[in-house]
Amino acid sequence: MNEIALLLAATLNAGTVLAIAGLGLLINERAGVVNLGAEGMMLVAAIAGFATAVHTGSDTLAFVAGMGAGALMAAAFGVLVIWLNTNQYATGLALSLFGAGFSAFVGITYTQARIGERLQFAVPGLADVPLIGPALFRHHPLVYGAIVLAAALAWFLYRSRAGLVLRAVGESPESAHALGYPVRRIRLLAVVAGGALCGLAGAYLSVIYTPLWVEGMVAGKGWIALALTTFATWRPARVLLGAYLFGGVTMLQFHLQGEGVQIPSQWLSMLPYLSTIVVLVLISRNPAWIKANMPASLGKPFFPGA
Amino acid sequence: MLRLEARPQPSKALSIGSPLLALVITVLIGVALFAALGKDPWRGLQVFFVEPVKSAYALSELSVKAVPLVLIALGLAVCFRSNVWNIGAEGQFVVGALAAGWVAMQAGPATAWLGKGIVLPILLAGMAGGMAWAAIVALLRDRFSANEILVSLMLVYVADMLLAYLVYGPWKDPAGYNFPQTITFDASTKIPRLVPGLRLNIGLFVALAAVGAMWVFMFRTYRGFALQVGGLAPAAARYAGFSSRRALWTALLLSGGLAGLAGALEAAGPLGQLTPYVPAGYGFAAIIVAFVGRLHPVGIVFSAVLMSMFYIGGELAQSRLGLPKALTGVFQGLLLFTLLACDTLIHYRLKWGQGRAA
Amino acid sequence: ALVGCGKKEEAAPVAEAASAAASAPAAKPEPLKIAFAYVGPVGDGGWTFAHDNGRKALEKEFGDKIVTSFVEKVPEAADAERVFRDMIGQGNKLIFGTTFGYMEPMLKVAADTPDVKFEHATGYKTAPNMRTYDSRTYEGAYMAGVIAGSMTKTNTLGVVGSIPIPEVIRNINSFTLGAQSVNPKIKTKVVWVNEWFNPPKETEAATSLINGGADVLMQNTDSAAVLKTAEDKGKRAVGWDSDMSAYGPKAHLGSAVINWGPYYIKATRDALEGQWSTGKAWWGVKEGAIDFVSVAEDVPAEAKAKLEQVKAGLKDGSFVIWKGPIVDNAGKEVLAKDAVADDEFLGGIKFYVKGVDGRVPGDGK
Amino acid sequence: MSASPLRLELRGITKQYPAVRANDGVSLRVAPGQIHAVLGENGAGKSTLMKIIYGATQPDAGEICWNGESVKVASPAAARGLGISMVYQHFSLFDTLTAAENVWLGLGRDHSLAQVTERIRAVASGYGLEVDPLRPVHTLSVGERQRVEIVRALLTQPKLLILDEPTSVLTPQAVDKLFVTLRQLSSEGCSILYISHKLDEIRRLCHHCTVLRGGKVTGEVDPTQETNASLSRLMIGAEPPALRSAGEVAPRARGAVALEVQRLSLPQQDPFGVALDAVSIQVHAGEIVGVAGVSGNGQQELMAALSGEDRRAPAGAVRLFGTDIARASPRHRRLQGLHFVPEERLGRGAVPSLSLSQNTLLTRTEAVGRGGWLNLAATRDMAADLITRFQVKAGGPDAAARSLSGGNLQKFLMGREIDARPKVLIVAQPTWGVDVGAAAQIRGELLRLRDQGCALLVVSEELDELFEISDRMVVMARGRVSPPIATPEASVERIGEWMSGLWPSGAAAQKEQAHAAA
Ligand SMILES: Nc1ncnc2c1ncn2[C@@H]1O[C@H](COP(=O)(O)OP(=O)(O)OP(=O)(O)O)[C@@H](O)[C@H]1O
Ligand SMILES: Nc1ncnc2c1ncn2[C@@H]1O[C@H](COP(=O)(O)OP(=O)(O)OP(=O)(O)O)[C@@H](O)[C@H]1O
Ligand SMILES: [Mg+2]
Ligand SMILES: [Mg+2]
Repeated sequence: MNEIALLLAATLNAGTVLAIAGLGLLINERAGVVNLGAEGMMLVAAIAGFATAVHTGSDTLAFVAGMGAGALMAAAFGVLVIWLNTNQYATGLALSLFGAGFSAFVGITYTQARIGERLQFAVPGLADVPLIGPALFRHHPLVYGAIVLAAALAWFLYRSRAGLVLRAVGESPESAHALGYPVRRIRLLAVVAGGALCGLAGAYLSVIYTPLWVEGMVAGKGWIALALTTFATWRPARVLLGAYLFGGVTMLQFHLQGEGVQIPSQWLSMLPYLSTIVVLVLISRNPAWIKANMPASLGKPFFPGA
Repeated sequence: MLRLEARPQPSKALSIGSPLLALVITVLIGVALFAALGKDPWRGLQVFFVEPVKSAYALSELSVKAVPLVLIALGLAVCFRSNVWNIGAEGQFVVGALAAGWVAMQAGPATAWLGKGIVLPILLAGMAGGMAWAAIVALLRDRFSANEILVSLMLVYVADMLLAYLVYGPWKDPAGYNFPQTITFDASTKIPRLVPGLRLNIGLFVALAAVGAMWVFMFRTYRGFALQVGGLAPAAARYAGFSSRRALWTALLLSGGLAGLAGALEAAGPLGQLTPYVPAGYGFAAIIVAFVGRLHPVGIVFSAVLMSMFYIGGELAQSRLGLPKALTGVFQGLLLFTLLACDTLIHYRLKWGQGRAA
Repeated sequence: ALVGCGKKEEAAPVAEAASAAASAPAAKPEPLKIAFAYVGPVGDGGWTFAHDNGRKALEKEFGDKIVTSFVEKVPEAADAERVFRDMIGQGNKLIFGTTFGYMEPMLKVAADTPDVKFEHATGYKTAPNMRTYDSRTYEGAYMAGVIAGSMTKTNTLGVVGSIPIPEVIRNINSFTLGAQSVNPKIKTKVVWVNEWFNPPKETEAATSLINGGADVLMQNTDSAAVLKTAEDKGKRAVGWDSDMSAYGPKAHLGSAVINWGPYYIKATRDALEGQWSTGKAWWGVKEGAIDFVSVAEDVPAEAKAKLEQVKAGLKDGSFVIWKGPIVDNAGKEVLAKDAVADDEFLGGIKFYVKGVDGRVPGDGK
Repeated sequence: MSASPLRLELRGITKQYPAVRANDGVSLRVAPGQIHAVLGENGAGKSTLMKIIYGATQPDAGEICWNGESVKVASPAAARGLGISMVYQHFSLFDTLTAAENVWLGLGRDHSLAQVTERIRAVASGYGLEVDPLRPVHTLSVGERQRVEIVRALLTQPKLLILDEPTSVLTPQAVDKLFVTLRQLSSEGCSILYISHKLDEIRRLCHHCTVLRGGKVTGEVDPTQETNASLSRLMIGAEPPALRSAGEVAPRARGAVALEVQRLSLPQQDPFGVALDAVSIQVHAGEIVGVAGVSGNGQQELMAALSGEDRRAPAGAVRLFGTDIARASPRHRRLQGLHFVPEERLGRGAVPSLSLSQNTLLTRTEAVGRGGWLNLAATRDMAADLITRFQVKAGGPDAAARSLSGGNLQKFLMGREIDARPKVLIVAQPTWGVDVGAAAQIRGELLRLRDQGCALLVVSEELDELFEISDRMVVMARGRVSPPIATPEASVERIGEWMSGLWPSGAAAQKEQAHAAA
């Protein structure tokens, strides 16, 4: 029983990185832009956050630095894709490759660095409730932050006018342009916001989750976050759900190993990736449904005035 | 303010010039970086652009790196031209190596009559392995419209684990002290080398033949034409009756087969056995190679050589200049980035001043 | 042109070497050029870091009689061969390859360059000009087990395993044996991450072990992530390969460290003095290659005493870890009473001893 | 003109695009409450001028005066602030959003969605523009969508309403209804800029007319005092070339049934599409059957099913000379003589970035040798031949398809299919966006093809065009197809009525047809 509570706790923790990044990418994609550079942005943000934490000792500053790094990279991507009309996929890939190389390069001096003691968090009053306490109420604030973020994003998209504009831009940039909305600026803003959130996720990974800097430490989480947006048919709550699901599968493989389950560990290590594929297939098998939910201009360039 | 103005016609000169421009910009950034790190930029350039080509040995090493890149990038170029985003060539490479390795492990006295001929089934097995892995992507996309970017990428991780499982488990060399490796393949399976003492092997000719074949396929056959129409204008392909499913399968099987072939050449060539370290990142680097080469077979040869120079230069820069290895990745990413930016100039020209002329 | 670029002390060994060579008086004999190929980054804080400490010890010992350089993150694949050949091209006469995966490429290069000496770590194949060396890391694991066994409250230990090769399995077993020597009720849980170096994954694996009830952890991976996790979760852990106390001051129980310096010094001396010959070297506590250091203060004196006893026994050869009776976790006796395992036996361990949960990956059907 | 200051005055507006000067010193004066037509053929620069007024495009030179004051309209939002509203030629709606959300997006920030919903209802009843604010736009018919656009424009309480070709998507009856609304607005003092190249409409509705040709003003007239011929002269510099219309030709014997569609029903393929409902059509050799109807009523879906782009049709539902082709690929159908020219030229009929000679390969395989080998010289010859035969203005066979103007590309594509000697030719919107001269040439080619015995099915939104060339006509509405009617028996009123789906039931129609045949 207690083990299940702990597995749940670990799942929440492991899912948080995916959730934050996935929600960020959701904002991008709602505006019609696919950024395959998530992995690269998260890596650069991870080192930026970690380095800041090393030098300042402040987690908050580290998060800010991570978000800044993510936003900066996203902005570079955005300018290329939105203003210079480069291919979104190719540019995103370039961002990923560059991010991997660049983070490794600047991170060299930090592979040995340590950051201060991590604080233990507990929600007063609730943290000591048996089972539920350790499972749900002893997490870093950002774990709850991810949930709040999802709720806020849902409110923003479906209840606020700005959210409506964002959805409209992703739906039909031509129409939005015709109505006088600055489509490219809105898209850039969305891309930068998405980059900032990916950056936050990267910084969380290196500053709180691991907490160490290691080259290539994002290890595919950026790609899974990208898969999450499709999985969630571009809805915030489902991104959250998906993130915890994948977090759970990741933890489950170790849990099963620890329990001595007789499956070669390599097969278990495939689990998160295989389940991503399975879920993608299940979600995509009804193209009409995807189409009804997908921002109609997703991945398509927009030329104003054409 | 700098602004863009659409050209009435895409510039032919710049479509060739933009990769060069991108290279120049990357080199300039590199020079600045060397200077900032306190290294002699001139020496840095030498390490990246002269040392990798200065001797027969160096050229042979360059070809060892470039051959797999060319093969994989050729396949990816077909994919990208037909708007199929296969970014999992790394996985197809690994599975190709696995299949080729399996055949190579069967070699021994029983297959002695084949002599060097055994190399052929090894290469074919590699292609088949890569194709099979790519076929999963095609199948899931075709039957369930699952996004091929994500599926192909996830399958890279799965292929790595499959390789690990095999070399730690069933395929482990029984005499290998439980170390994760297969037996070293029989000498007869070795890809024939071209010059004694150099690692340069017939893979070079295979790659050049593939370049020629791919050029003909892309620009001189109806099938190749149909494939590219699907990438340029899907609606036009539908109108013409070029089936998008056929394009999807053709592109993925072709690129999977070529990646698998590269894997086979690597496994039976420089490696000579399977270990967990078969995946060397060729599949991902080839994406850059394909783009920098303009998705054109001949361009790919040049960009693969360039990319190999970056690799080898990165190694040399470590031992010669004490520069970190990660620099290679920075340069590769930068090159692709600047290339994409420069490509804009093909369709637009830069203009100074506000949008409004007098 | 290279003068003045040695800011990063470790990063530019060759540059220093070049200028040193240029300014050396002609009378002096040419210094011996020695190159190291590392599998990880020198800053991994673990395996490669320990090797690089060995290299530094070498420089200190021989001064200007030698010149060392290294290339880090050399892939264990086709690229390694080129790196070795380039090292030879640069005039290196003694080359250390510090990971198992370099065995085959090194053999190939060694066959072509008989005048260069090769030292390969953790492998099993040799050639006239290539010998193999390793350290008895399992001795460190055993000592770690002694401390872990006396500190656990749940009687459950956890190990984050990297890659299930004999060395790592041997370490898990030795760790368990060590713990059982002070606490027979010990059980060990193992989680494999299938990588040498992936801190997030190591973190997740460690978390899962802690969730499964383990309260003292060991890792046979190359980073400090497991210790970090234990620190975060209020559990205990031991450092591995190098002294990791700084990564988790509260969790740290002590570090099993490898000291490559003595072997590197011996190998270099052999080469300098023309004494070098092929063979296999496997150094442990006795030769000063293995130690257990920085024992935490709250470890009971009793356990500390036991540790010292083991260490002394290993040093003078009076104590042997792998001595029968030893039973595997399926109940089969693998080492009869009083039988002492030879190196051949140790090199081929494919079983878990009694007390370790689960089954060795890739073992049997 | 009245003594009150002009609502809008343009002076010397000039706009240069890289290839063309879209507006060249245009001046225009609109009085309050005036319905002012801007007339001009395709590409005359009408839309560009309107976008300049609405702030969506900035002029290179010239001045805009609003209520007597010189202003700079920097953006559509600024235009709305002044009291200018616009309904674009191509709708600017968001399919997945509701009507109310669409309207909200077009208004300032200072309203809540609930308020907007209220006001939509109010405006709708006030002007007879019924719209359900809560329905997602993709569930609305085209006419309803236009109402959403107009309501959106009206909610800003404009002093000037710009309508860019509003009637091209409406049935004649709906046009009448729209005119009622517009006259009501005009009487309330709202000025209207009405863009069209339909002469009759302008003469019926407008108080004043500015004619554009090649970006320049070629005349300012009172349309009620003009004839179609005189307006046309201003517009194109000549009277429209006369075509021998269907009626003039001596009745010819129809050939055998060439293309037959039998009760073809297809569910919609994507959420925003239209389902086909028991569509039946017969086309005989040597006749042109026109398909009238407001676009978005299933024409696209029907075309896709006939061309083979959509191959879900049940077996037997589509027959070519008696053979079932319901599941055959476009290539198969082409081999059997069925060719198709889609309405989208760039991206569907032709690949924009490929040369004309490469584009011939889309539907022509004469240059494909054994084993799929391409004979590039042969494709170039074919393209060169088409260019001369069909008087395509292009930079030669190697010119990229996107470098051609719409009309010239259309001529090339028509030529490509005609040159294949089709037995059945299906054409969608043959003269969409094509200037009058080219349109006449294309229609002439269609008639010639008919006379040679080809069966033609022509889909067009231009009723005039259909009346001009069809032998028989059918009307499409909501995915259904009306019974055929011989063109001489059809009238604009009748077809217009049918366009809203109100045609006599099957049995009655058959009787009528029997009568007609008798
Ligand atoms: N995407 C494509 N890639 C390569 N060749 C194609 C492609 N589409 C069509 N072709 C060429 O066209 C020929 C037939 O294509 P396709 O399968 O579309 O037509 P079909 O056989 O008539 O249709 P179907 O068999 O589906 O009824 C092929 O043999 C091939 O040469
Ligand atoms: N954004 C643009 N870039 C380049 N050329 C343009 C652009 N917009 C319009 N043009 C060109 O300017 C000319 C006038 O176009 P405009 O759309 O104003 O014509 P129009 O009179 O509205 O025609 P239609 O009746 O077809 O709507 C055309 O030749 C057109 O190709
Ligand atoms: Mg077919
Ligand atoms: Mg217009």
